[in-house]
Amino acid sequence: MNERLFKARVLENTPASPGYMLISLECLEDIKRPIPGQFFMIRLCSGNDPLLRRAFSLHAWIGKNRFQILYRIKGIGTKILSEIQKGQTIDVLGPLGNGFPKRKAERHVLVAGGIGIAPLIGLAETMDEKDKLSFFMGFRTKTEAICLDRVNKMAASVSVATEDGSLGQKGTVIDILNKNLNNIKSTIIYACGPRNMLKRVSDVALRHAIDAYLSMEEYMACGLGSCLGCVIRTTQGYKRVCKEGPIFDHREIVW
Amino acid sequence: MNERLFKARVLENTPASPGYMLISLECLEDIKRPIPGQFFMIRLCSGNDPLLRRAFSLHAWIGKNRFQILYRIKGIGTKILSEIQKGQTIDVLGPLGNGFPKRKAERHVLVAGGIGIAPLIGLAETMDEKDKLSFFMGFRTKTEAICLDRVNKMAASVSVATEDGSLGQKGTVIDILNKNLNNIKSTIIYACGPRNMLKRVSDVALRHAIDAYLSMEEYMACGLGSCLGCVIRTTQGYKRVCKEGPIFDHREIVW
Amino acid sequence: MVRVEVDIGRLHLKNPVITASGTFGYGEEYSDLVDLNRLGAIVAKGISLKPMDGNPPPRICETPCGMLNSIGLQNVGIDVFIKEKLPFLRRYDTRIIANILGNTIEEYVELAMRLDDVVDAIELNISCPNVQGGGIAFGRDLRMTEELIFSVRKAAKKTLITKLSPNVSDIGEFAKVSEASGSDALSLINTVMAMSIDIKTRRPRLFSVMGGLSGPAIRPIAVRMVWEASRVVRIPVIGMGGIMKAEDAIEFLLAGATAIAVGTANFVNPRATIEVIEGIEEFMEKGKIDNIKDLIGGLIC
Amino acid sequence: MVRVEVDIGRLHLKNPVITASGTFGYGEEYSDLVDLNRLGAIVAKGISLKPMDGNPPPRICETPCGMLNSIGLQNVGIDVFIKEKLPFLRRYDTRIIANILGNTIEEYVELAMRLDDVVDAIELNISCPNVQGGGIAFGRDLRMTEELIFSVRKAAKKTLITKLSPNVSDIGEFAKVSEASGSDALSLINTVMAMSIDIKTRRPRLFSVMGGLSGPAIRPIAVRMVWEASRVVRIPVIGMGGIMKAEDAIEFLLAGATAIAVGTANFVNPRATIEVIEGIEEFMEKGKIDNIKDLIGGLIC
Ligand SMILES: Cc1cc2nc3c(=O)[nH]c(=O)nc-3n(C[C@H](O)[C@H](O)[C@H](O)COP(=O)(O)OP(=O)(O)OC[C@H]3O[C@@H](n4cnc5c(N)ncnc54)[C@H](O)[C@@H]3O)c2cc1C
Ligand SMILES: Cc1cc2nc3c(=O)[nH]c(=O)nc-3n(C[C@H](O)[C@H](O)[C@H](O)COP(=O)(O)OP(=O)(O)OC[C@H]3O[C@@H](n4cnc5c(N)ncnc54)[C@H](O)[C@@H]3O)c2cc1C
Ligand SMILES: Cc1cc2nc3c(=O)[nH]c(=O)nc-3n(C[C@H](O)[C@H](O)[C@H](O)COP(=O)(O)O)c2cc1C
Ligand SMILES: Cc1cc2nc3c(=O)[nH]c(=O)nc-3n(C[C@H](O)[C@H](O)[C@H](O)COP(=O)(O)O)c2cc1C
Ligand code: FES
Ligand code: FES
Repeated sequence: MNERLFKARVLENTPASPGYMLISLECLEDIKRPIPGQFFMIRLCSGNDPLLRRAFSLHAWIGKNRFQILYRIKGIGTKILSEIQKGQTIDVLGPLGNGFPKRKAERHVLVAGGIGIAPLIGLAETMDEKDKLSFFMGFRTKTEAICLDRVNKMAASVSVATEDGSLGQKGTVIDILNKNLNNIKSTIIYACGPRNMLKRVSDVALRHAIDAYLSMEEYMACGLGSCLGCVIRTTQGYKRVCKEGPIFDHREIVW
Repeated sequence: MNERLFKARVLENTPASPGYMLISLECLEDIKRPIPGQFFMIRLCSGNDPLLRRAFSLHAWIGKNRFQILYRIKGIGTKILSEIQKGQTIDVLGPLGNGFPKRKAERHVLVAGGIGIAPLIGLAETMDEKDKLSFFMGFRTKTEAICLDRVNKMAASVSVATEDGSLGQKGTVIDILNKNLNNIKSTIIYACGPRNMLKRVSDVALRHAIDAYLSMEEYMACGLGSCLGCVIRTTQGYKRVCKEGPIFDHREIVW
Repeated sequence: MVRVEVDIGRLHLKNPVITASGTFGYGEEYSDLVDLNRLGAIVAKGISLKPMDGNPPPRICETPCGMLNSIGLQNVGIDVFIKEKLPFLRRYDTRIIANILGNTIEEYVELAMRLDDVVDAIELNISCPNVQGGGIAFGRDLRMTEELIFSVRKAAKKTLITKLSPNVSDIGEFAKVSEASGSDALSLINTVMAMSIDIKTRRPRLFSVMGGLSGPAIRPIAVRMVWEASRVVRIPVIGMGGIMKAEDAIEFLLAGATAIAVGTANFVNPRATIEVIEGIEEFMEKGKIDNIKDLIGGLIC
Repeated sequence: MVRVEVDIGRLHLKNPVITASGTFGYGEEYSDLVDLNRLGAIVAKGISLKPMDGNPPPRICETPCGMLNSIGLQNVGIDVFIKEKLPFLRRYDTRIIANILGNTIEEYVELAMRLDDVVDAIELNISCPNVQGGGIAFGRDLRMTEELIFSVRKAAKKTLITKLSPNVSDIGEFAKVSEASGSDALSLINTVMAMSIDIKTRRPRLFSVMGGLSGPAIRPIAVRMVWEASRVVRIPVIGMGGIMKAEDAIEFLLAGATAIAVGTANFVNPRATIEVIEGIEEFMEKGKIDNIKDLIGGLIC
């Protein structure tokens, strides 16, 4: 455990696409470099409403004590976050959770649904063998498609699907995954996105008998393993997303 | 009743002295010009905490639909108000309450304790006979003394007291009032300040058998006369500060 | 157009949005800011036989996402209410509900009898935490609740609403007893007994030491109680407690409330009632819900 | 230096700041962020005889100035607690209080007997709103409360604390019965039963429909109950419910609490306990209050 409670200065907080924001933070004290897949809990007000911290994955580490979070404006908490100005300081707890495992493989397949792209960018950036990297991304529509440039620069192959067909293939990320996942010897999947998408990624992985690591989400209060609020069902009983997760071997999850 | 619920744009929100701020507002719709002594209820957040509006007297009317409030940073609500930036809009209800009566007299004596100066400036500015105006002001210390320039320009005579003697007489505003209130034929007092000060103003007025109008404060929820939260004891039973007040004839108050 | 009328006993409301007693004065306080014709009903400030002074100040204070009050039922008394307040309210196209409080069953009965012909419904306040005797003394005792409702029921023909206290172990029991004794509907919740202390002066923030907690802070408690109560009775429930916006109102409807009342929100946003009405209609239109009855009790669980 | 020690029965605490059960795990979860040696005591997550799975997710949700939880007492069971969790806690210079929950009196007694030698005090959780049977079933019934405490009292010698439920009509009655049956101290309040609905899905936000409300929203209710309870008993009261800062803790002390517990605040600010301790000391120094006993019950009214 190496989490810390620290203040971070906002270096930048700008729209990434309509409804999505990218915030760059500089920690005001030294923190351990987080592993991709780990997350931070951010406090949104010094008052009592909204009360709880919000969880955000590491998006990218951008040098000593500096990192980025990519987030979607969903409700009140992320709205407040989106209004925080450059130069202000915020209260952060982290890094938390286990992070993605470092594995060797012939092919690394990264599957992102919507804002699920956030931690996968950080993961891709720390991978040594970029030529073995395939990215599958699904969005609702073209305007929501984020991180395309970065992904294009990083990955050996990139496939995009949109629900309305305004960009890439029309359909879901699972559709394009199914179509393209032929050559699967020694393939590992890393996925982040809505629960339903993750379940279908798990189905794909099961069918091909390959490994898949999923970044799971559940409502959280503490992020530290103490409240037992964030559990999900696994083959070994309830596990805490904030402590035993958020990255789980897909075979563990009881859907 | 002519109160309205309206949005106002912040033209300026700057320190007047340490711990005191002056905010200038422009109403985004037409409001009735408020009478000095009337007040506004300002909402401080679009969320639920702090929940209730805060009451602030009209400080000065600065042209069509523009007015100022002078306030002391006291707790959480005024702290939030002090952080509102130029250009933002806030949610305002008012003008509320009765305001000071317009009376003729040989001498108008304005007595302010601390932030109590706020509504008295507006009152002085609307008075026709500035040469009949005497200002008595009390502060804790020199750095807190506000509005001196404006008062000096407006009033025929100005007396200042500070508790620590760092400016003017050492003592309270009541001390200097007592010393200087000799020539009292046809004098009217208008006072605003802490309850204890107002009581002593009332004692002075009783002793000299002159009229005094006091701006009273009580915790408020609605400002509209509906919650019955803001009552004070008067000779005719409880009266609502927000509706029958905030300005009361000192003889009415049961201390 | 979506259909938003609801029935509370024999009382027909054009929409389910009501003002909570004590938070909307006698209506006139809001008439410059709110078109009273648009409200489902107005519940007036609680009335007693004789005018009441109420408690000494301070009577209110703020708490996290809520407020305490100990008004102590200051009110003009039934005579002035009927002579001066009602005629004003009667000019509007909305239903008028009187909220009444007595010290004895006889007082409640007399109040109800005198109001029976002049208002559209009577709400029995047996849950006021801010008066000695009467009020909550009834609302925390099942047998007294029963006797009181039974007596008032015999004396008045208009729709009879019993306003329950949340300061009990089992709201369901009180709901059932109220129904069995002849109540046509339930209102819940009244404020939760609470207290706050100024640590500088070491004194209670309210003169009366304890007061009633209202506002968003209590909403989850209120939703729970509305759900618990509405499941055990067949009479309609009017839900309230921390409703600030249409979303909150819909939460109560789903939990089983047939109508809802807006209370503390009127202080924070005088136009809250109107925004709630408009917001409910908008939600129904977007969700293609034609009739509000499809929302009421619509919780899936 | 100000004196901040307090006694809870025969339990001596170096300061009055305790962690509330279920909000500080087994201590180890916070050991990187908080110097556990500085705490007055740690109350561990509620323990049962057998390990418990708890309720299905979602188990928590946010409400205005508060949160709901329906953890359902997921815990490692007494064996693992004693073998794995206690040894870690014992390395610190702080008092360890076990919070226990059973389905029957016999279970409570067995838990208490087994813990009697290894912890510093036992807190009887008779107020958990999140488990079927046991818990709140005891805490809402005076006779059962009495019997339970009496039985556990006979079985255990350590300081016995009874944790009361706020979901009752009259907290004073439960306080008195607890004292009379042999409880050395009271803890209050546990969470308030509440509920929240997602209007889009029409489902409860918690899998278990109802949950317990905690956080600043309930503070005024908790302060009231601490005041009511501490006035009718002579045993010390541990106050809790929405304490976020030292000022809040002092409010409880003035209301009559001898010690206080920090709960939900640990989630929001992991260092809350330490800030509360430091803040109380600072307040005392500024106010020239030498001994914390001068604050306890210091409400003027
Ligand atoms: C481990 C983890 C990592 C995450 N990383 C990211 C990220 O990198 N970028 C990003 O945009 N979002 C991320 N999320 C989701 C993010 O936490 C939620 O979108 C956010 O909490 C919503 O808060 P809100 O107040 O805007 O929404 P509201 O819906 O108003 O929130 C209400 C409550 O529900 C909780 N909540 C709502 N949605 C979620 C959710 N999906 N997961 C957990 N709690 C939720 C909130 O925390 C809050 O307590 C992550 C979630 C987890 C658990
Ligand atoms: C009619 C009227 C006119 C006022 N005019 C001015 C003015 O022109 N300038 C100015 O600086 N202040 C004025 N005040 C006082 C001002 O309302 C309070 O200072 C302010 O509400 C404090 O809010 P807070 O959140 O900063 O303080 P907190 O102490 O945190 O407030 C907590 C609660 O107490 C209430 N409260 C605290 N102090 C007062 C008070 N003195 N009167 C009423 N409620 C209070 C708050 O509204 C809030 O609900 C006026 C008050 C009234 C009643
Ligand atoms: C200032 C105030 C006065 C109230 N007066 C009464 C009253 O006279 N009669 C009554 O039955 N309820 C009264 N109530 C309770 C409200 O009608 C309502 O039940 C409660 O406040 C919960 O709703 P809310 O959270 O929306 O305010 C009063 C509440 C407040 C805040
Ligand atoms: C997530 C969570 C878990 C809890 N678990 C327990 C428990 O196991 N035993 C218990 O007696 N109380 C439990 N409680 C209640 C707290 O100990 C405390 O009484 C309550 O939350 C009020 O304090 P607070 O508002 O400071 O959180 C729990 C509370 C929360 C929020
Ligand atoms: S968020 Fe508290 S245990 Fe995971
Ligand atoms: S503030 Fe509500 S009546 Fe005056």
